[in-house]
Amino acid sequence: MHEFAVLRVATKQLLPFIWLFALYVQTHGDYGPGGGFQAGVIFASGFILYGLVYGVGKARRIVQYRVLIILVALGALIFSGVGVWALFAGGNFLEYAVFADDPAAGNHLGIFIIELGVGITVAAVMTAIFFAFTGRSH
Amino acid sequence: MTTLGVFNYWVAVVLTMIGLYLVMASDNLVKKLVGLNIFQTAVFLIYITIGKVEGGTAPILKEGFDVYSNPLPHVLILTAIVVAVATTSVGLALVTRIKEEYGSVEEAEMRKQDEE
Amino acid sequence: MDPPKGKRLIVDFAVILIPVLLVLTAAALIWLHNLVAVVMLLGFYSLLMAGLWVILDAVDVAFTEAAVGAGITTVLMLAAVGLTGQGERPGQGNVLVALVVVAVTGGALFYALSDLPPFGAADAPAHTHVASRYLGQSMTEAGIPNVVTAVLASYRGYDTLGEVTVIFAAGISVLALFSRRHGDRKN
Amino acid sequence: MISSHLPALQVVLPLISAPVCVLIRKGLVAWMFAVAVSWITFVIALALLVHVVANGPLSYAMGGWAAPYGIVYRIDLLTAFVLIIVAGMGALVTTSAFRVAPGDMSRDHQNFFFGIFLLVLTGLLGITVTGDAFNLYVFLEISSLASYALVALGRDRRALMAAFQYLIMGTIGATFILAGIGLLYAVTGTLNMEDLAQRLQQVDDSRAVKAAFAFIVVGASLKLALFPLHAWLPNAYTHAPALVSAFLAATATKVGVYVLVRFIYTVFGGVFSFETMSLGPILMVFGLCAALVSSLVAIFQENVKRMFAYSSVAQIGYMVLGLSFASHTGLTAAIVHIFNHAAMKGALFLALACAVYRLGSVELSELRGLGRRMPITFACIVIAGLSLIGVPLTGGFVSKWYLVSAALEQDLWLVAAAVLVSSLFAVVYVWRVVEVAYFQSPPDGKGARCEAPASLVIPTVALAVACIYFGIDTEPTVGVARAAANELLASIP
Amino acid sequence: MGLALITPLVGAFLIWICRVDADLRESMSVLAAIVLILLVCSLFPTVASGGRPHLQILEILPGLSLAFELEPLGMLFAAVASILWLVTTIYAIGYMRGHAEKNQTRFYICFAVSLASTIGIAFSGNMFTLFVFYEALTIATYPLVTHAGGEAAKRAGRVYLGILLGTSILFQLLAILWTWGIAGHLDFVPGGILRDQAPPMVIAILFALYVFGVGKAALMPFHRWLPAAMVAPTPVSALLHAVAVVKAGVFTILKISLYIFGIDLLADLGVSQWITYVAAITILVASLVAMTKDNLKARLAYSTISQLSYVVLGATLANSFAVVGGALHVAMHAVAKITLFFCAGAILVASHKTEVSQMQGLGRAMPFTMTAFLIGSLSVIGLPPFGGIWSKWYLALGTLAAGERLVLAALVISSLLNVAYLLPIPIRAFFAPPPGDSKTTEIREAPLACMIAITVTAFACLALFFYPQPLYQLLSPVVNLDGAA
Repeated sequence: MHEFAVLRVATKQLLPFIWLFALYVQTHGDYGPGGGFQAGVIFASGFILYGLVYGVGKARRIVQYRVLIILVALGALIFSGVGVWALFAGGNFLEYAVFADDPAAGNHLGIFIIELGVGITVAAVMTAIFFAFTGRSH
Repeated sequence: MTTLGVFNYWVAVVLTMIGLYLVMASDNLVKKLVGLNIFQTAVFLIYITIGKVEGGTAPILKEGFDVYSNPLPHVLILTAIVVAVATTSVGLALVTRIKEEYGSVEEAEMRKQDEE
Repeated sequence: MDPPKGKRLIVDFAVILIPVLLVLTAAALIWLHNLVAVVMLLGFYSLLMAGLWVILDAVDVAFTEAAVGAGITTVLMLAAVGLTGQGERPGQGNVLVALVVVAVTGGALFYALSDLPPFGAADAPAHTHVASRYLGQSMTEAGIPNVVTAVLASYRGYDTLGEVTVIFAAGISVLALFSRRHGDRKN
Repeated sequence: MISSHLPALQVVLPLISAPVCVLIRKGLVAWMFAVAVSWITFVIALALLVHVVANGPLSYAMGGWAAPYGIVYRIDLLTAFVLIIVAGMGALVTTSAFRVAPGDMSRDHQNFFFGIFLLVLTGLLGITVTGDAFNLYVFLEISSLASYALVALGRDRRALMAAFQYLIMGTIGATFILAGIGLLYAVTGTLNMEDLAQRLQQVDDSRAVKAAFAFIVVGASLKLALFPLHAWLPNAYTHAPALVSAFLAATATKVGVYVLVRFIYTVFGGVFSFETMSLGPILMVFGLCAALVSSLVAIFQENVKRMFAYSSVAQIGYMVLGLSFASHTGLTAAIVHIFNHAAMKGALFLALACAVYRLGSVELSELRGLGRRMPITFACIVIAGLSLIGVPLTGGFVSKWYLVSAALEQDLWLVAAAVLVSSLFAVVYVWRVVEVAYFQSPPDGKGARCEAPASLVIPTVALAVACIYFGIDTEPTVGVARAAANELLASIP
Repeated sequence: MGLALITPLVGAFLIWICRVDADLRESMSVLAAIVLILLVCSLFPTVASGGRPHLQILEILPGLSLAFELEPLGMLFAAVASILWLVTTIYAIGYMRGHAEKNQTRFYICFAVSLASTIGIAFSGNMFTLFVFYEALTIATYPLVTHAGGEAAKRAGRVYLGILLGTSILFQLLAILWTWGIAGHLDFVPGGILRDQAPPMVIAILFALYVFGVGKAALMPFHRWLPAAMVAPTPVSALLHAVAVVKAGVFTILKISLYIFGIDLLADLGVSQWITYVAAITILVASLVAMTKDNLKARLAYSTISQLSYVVLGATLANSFAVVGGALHVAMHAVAKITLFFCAGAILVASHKTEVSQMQGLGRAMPFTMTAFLIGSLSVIGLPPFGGIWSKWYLALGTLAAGERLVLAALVISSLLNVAYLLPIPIRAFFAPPPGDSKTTEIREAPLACMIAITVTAFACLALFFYPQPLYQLLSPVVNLDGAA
């Protein structure tokens, strides 16, 4: 892919926007379409794009395998951690209403955190799977 | 829009059949997974079609709208899509490993190899 | 609040066109034997599906389908095809059994769907029971306007935890499967 | 505080532990962690059973959203009973996985293995405990996806093909269930099972409901490997690592049967299922075919795992047959057999895991002289085999007794005879193994005694003992099963 | 009574403990047998005076419990089995050592477990318990049958297990379940538990299921296992396949006829009549087959098949005389047949001869053994002064009472056939000249332990002729025969 200098430059310019968009989708899921899952996928697609253009080897150096695995687990743990936190706060599992005096505010908070967990896991898993496949051929 | 409704269901039926046919009649494992994808999305289409309300809009509450389509099927299908992609990726990983072990992804070919 | 006429025309046109294209695309897959083309077509199919879902008001789903179906799935499939080869040997599967199963399933589905409540009817049971509470109360109960997100993350948040677990399972399954190198196992 | 959250913890505990397990880098630590988790899970299951027996069914609203708006866990006797089986097998199998059989599976990434294993456990427990139709689908997929991976970890390359086949069939089955649930939602507007049951009564002559019923029954049958939809099972169980076969054989198909029972009785109701849809004869035919054909096929297998896999298909036939009678006795037979078959198949496959550990293979010819080389393992195979045949004073006898009684109750004595004929087939295949292991001398130079490590042998023995114990003291199993059958039948208006 | 059940099991355990020391091991076996006899005999007075000791262990399902109740038939069976166990053990010590068999510990353990099962059958208080021990007996004897371990033994083991388990699961278990469904319980009750509970057709089917389900009774066409089992070492053939196993079979049929159906019910409905003919045919055909067999043990096996059907006859003729005759035959035939098997074993150990045609002139080398053989033969044939006559006498009375003259004829013909296939053996042994080879001269009598056993049983044949009274008195309450006799 070394010949496609244009592609490489363009990608470099594009990546921040992709990730920014991912962040927007992540945080904006409450008000418009989108949410943790879509954001995670978009975030991962940034890495995928990078990997496709610059070679997977380079991409892998940026995101270590071990880090990916930690992130994969972390997202899931954040989500279920919120559920357990609700237990300790005196509610049922995943009952966000107990996080604040106002149930709606509690829910808002809970939803924000779990969407974050979803985003992290999805982004990490998608990236990891992509790397796994592309790391296979050589 | 009513025609669309009936039409949509027919489309879902036809897509289900095509997807299932691809899964069962293909010998190539990748193509089986493609068929599986089509089969699943066809079922998703049924859900989404069920969720549509005449004259409604997307279920994002806004001033000035009071008819919304049903959000529940959307939620369910969001989850189902994730499940589908998860299944597909595991399936593809298996296919890749199979190729490495057998040197082929054609079912008949592998069966022949295993019988030897 | 009726949409302007021009937009309606486009929607009406798309309403007919997209399903027809969907069926054609899917059908083409049966006779297409180059797997790269098959995968690309599948990506196109997903995009079409996403479009149809926008028309059906499922914007979140459409967004996801576009990102996942047309995006990630296509990339992964292409990667897999790159590893496994493009050619498909046609016509080896068990066509007769497949046709019977397909016919029965299609028949059953048709039998069922033709008996569902009329399309889009606001008084269909699907809309009047549980869903009406979500639309009516989510703003006060969950405090966010996107009802899909509210249901997804709160009312049925547990399903979403399951969903994340599925993704997690897929992730570590793929990694576990690939933990072994080529030729590690013997016959 | 904790006690009131037990239903959630039952599933959430292994669910949280799976990512934790993946984070643990040392295989041994991961194992210890998984063992601790699975035993706590089992204790929770026991506590739930005790609670349900004492106080009746239990509900738990996830996220505090009451049914039908949120997802609700609902535990009645049958649920608690199946939970015990799943969690108990999970605990035993994780314990026995201390040293995964050499050659059976790669040793690195043991933490992944335990993580995936805990996910299967999570999924199966979640399916069992949930009172929400769609949530059932989600957890079904968790368990299935993780099982595909576990099966694929088998040593032989054919494990990959088996896993792929399993994936295709399993996904088709799950999608069928999904389609069925969608149709139900379209006509009722709810996903909660109890709510569904109530609302379905007003629309049960609708074609959509009938089709939904068909889709769900077929989907569940694929998952539980009802003849003739069982094609994936023998391959998967044969090529999966032996421990995985043990766990899946003892639990996964059982949970499939549970799902079938749930839908037939709780959601659709016995009247609709058996009178409107006349499910009885259909299940009876397939159950009988499964029992007879698969037992017969099992006789001719040279690979012992495959032999017992076919036997599993046959035994599932018994359970389905029990359901098909639509009677209290029949239902009791099915439920009791869920338990007893889990014990005996668990014992058999774990014993095979012991054999694989030492011998590397369970081709019949490799088991020569097993009786002398691994006497304890061999004794477990014999005991579990006797239970499989249905010899008195074993668990298998009790379930068979109820099954045949149920047939005779309705004067179906040809059916009763067929059940007995299939147990004769079981005699033949079990004895093929016994004969080889007992009479043929070990391959040259391999005559020494070589039991598998205690961590593997003790769970095997525990299950073999269970086969006998629950054949003698039947009150725990039959008592609960009868009460559970009562509960299910009482839900019919 | 519980002790009597446990004794053989304890014995098995002790044998296992003492497995390293052969002498100790075998003395344990003998000790267990002696204790068992004492225990069984101590129960005798109670039962003879009308007592019915009862013991319930556990209830598995409602109406389905492990329970024991001793009544005269069981008493008789238990006594015969336990006494002959002692004798056989003594015999086995000589035989196994003389024959240098391997795996002797396993042999003795299985032997003891088989005995435990047999006692369990004898004592069982309901059909379920009987079934449990019936199956246990099959499984415990399987390693004995296949003791030799060769291809032939394995094949024989397959046939053995196949027929016995097959018939019992397919027919007997079905019948038991059915009975349970009809009557709600399976207890053995004098007069039966099925009267007025089910239509005659069902009773008839049930009875057929039971009779054929008890494969151990070797009623044709389910007799193949018995000749097959002859590959076992001779003590096994002697005790198990002349006494314990086969007698367990016919004992079961007697029990079922008396206590599940009740002979009055059988007689009233006439449902057992055609089985009478099956039994008669079995008697004749098996006798004819026996004549064609050159292998001594095979000949004895077919003879056993034939004799077993006498007992079945006793049950199916369904009258008091026949039942007493059948029950007596359990004892009489056991003693006589075990003598014959002992002799066959002694011949094998001493001379390594198995074929009848090789035994010419053997009487000179082994006069003692051959005399015992003669005695056994005469008792089987039913000639005085040996015990066999009594059972045949009562059976004959039974056929007359039932008006089955054809069956009577069968009995008579069979006795003649017995003469034809049994007597030539001792006669030729004594009077035909030995074949020319020099080996014969080296043959001596079998080891002492064997000889003791043979002597005891041969004398028992004689004693039973003169003192059948205790048996008769024990049995008469079963069928209220006091008046009739």
